[in-house]
Amino acid sequence: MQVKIIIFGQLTDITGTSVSLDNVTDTDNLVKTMNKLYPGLADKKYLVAVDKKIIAENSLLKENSTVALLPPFSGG
Amino acid sequence: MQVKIIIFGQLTDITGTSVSLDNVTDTDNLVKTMNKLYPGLADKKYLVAVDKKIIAENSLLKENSTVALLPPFSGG
Amino acid sequence: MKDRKPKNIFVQGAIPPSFIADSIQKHSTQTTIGGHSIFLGQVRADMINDKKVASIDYTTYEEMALEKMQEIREGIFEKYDLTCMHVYHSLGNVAAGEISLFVFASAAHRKAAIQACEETVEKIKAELPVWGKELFEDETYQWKENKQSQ
Amino acid sequence: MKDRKPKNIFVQGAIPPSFIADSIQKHSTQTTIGGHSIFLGQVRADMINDKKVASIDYTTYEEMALEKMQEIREGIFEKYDLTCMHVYHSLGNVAAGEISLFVFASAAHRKAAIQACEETVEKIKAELPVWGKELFEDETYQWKENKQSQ
Repeated sequence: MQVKIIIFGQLTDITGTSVSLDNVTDTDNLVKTMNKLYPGLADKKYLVAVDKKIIAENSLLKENSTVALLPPFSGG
Repeated sequence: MQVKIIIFGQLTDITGTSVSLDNVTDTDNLVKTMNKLYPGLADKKYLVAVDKKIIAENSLLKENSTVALLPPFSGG
Repeated sequence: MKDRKPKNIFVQGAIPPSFIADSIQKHSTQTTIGGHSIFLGQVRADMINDKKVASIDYTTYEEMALEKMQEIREGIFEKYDLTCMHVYHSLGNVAAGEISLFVFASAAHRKAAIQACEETVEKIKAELPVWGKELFEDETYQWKENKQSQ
Repeated sequence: MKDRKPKNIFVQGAIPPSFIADSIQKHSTQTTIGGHSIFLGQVRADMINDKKVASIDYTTYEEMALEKMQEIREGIFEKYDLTCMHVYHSLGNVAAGEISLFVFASAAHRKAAIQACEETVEKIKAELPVWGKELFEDETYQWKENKQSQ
């Protein structure tokens, strides 16, 4: 299963602005995989959104889900 | 002693915009005299200022004092 | 400080939006500012006993109003960490839909600007010797009354 | 209501004062309005470790931000008796001294306009997926962080 991950703010300094992963089934799994690929991510603070909704706990992913990694907002 | 009284807002419909009085020595006295001259004033709500300071109790007037009658403010 | 000549705040007629834009523009050189809070009072075409307010005619006791405004300003600057504050109030005729009050507070951080602006508006409404005469479309009138903090 | 397409709030680059004036002018036909409350966010030339912020580069997760803003708007309109509210946020580069956020709430009475504007600003800062990259004069940068309600 292919999942698209889009990345924002300061996290883009570590990962670039998007990453595609195969073989991730849920968000915990996704975060672990990302931390392995990009060790700099591990100690960063960010929220995870699946299809534009911020998730509070581990969530299953569907084919073509878009996952976003959102560091602390700083608009305004 | 001559005292100048300036009048504002809705009170001007009763008195015009200024009145000069002789023989008034304090503000209580002034208000009584004004109520006699302009009976419509008696039941109106207003503050009295002497030389631009709002007074809370009877105040002696000096030669050339300017007394202002200030109905409720409605700026803005 | 206390003895300086109070700033004039009064402008004849409505406050044009272009004047507000110019005021904002002038602050672009003040790069310690992070937030501006602006309040604009607009004349409402209220219906009162089936008659519509067409405009408000504003008058003031000018010398007293300017001293009072100076006192309000000083209180606000003591209480809040502001970069600057500007206040303009109309005198004379202002038509429904036009702006009669412009309060503009600027600070490094938004909270000070927002609170200072709000408190200044409340004080202007409660303490400034200004009177509005609501002129109806049929040329009759009634004197406006400010309600508490609505 | 819930399904309508969210309004776009994003503008490329700084928000010019003339745009703000035009927005104010457009409200002169809405004669039930008695008060407007406006908040403007301005980019500060902060000194950070002896380097001066020259501009901020804003990016967003646009689809999510527009949905979130729509949700914020709906909450504000349920809570306050507003006539209308407009929000604009910059994307891309905004120089120190320029405006990057414009929140404009209008109501018959001032309290609703003032409170709605303030609450909307707080929610935008806390909930809108927007990021600012502070660019220094020497072309290095750091990512901006919003402090709570300052």
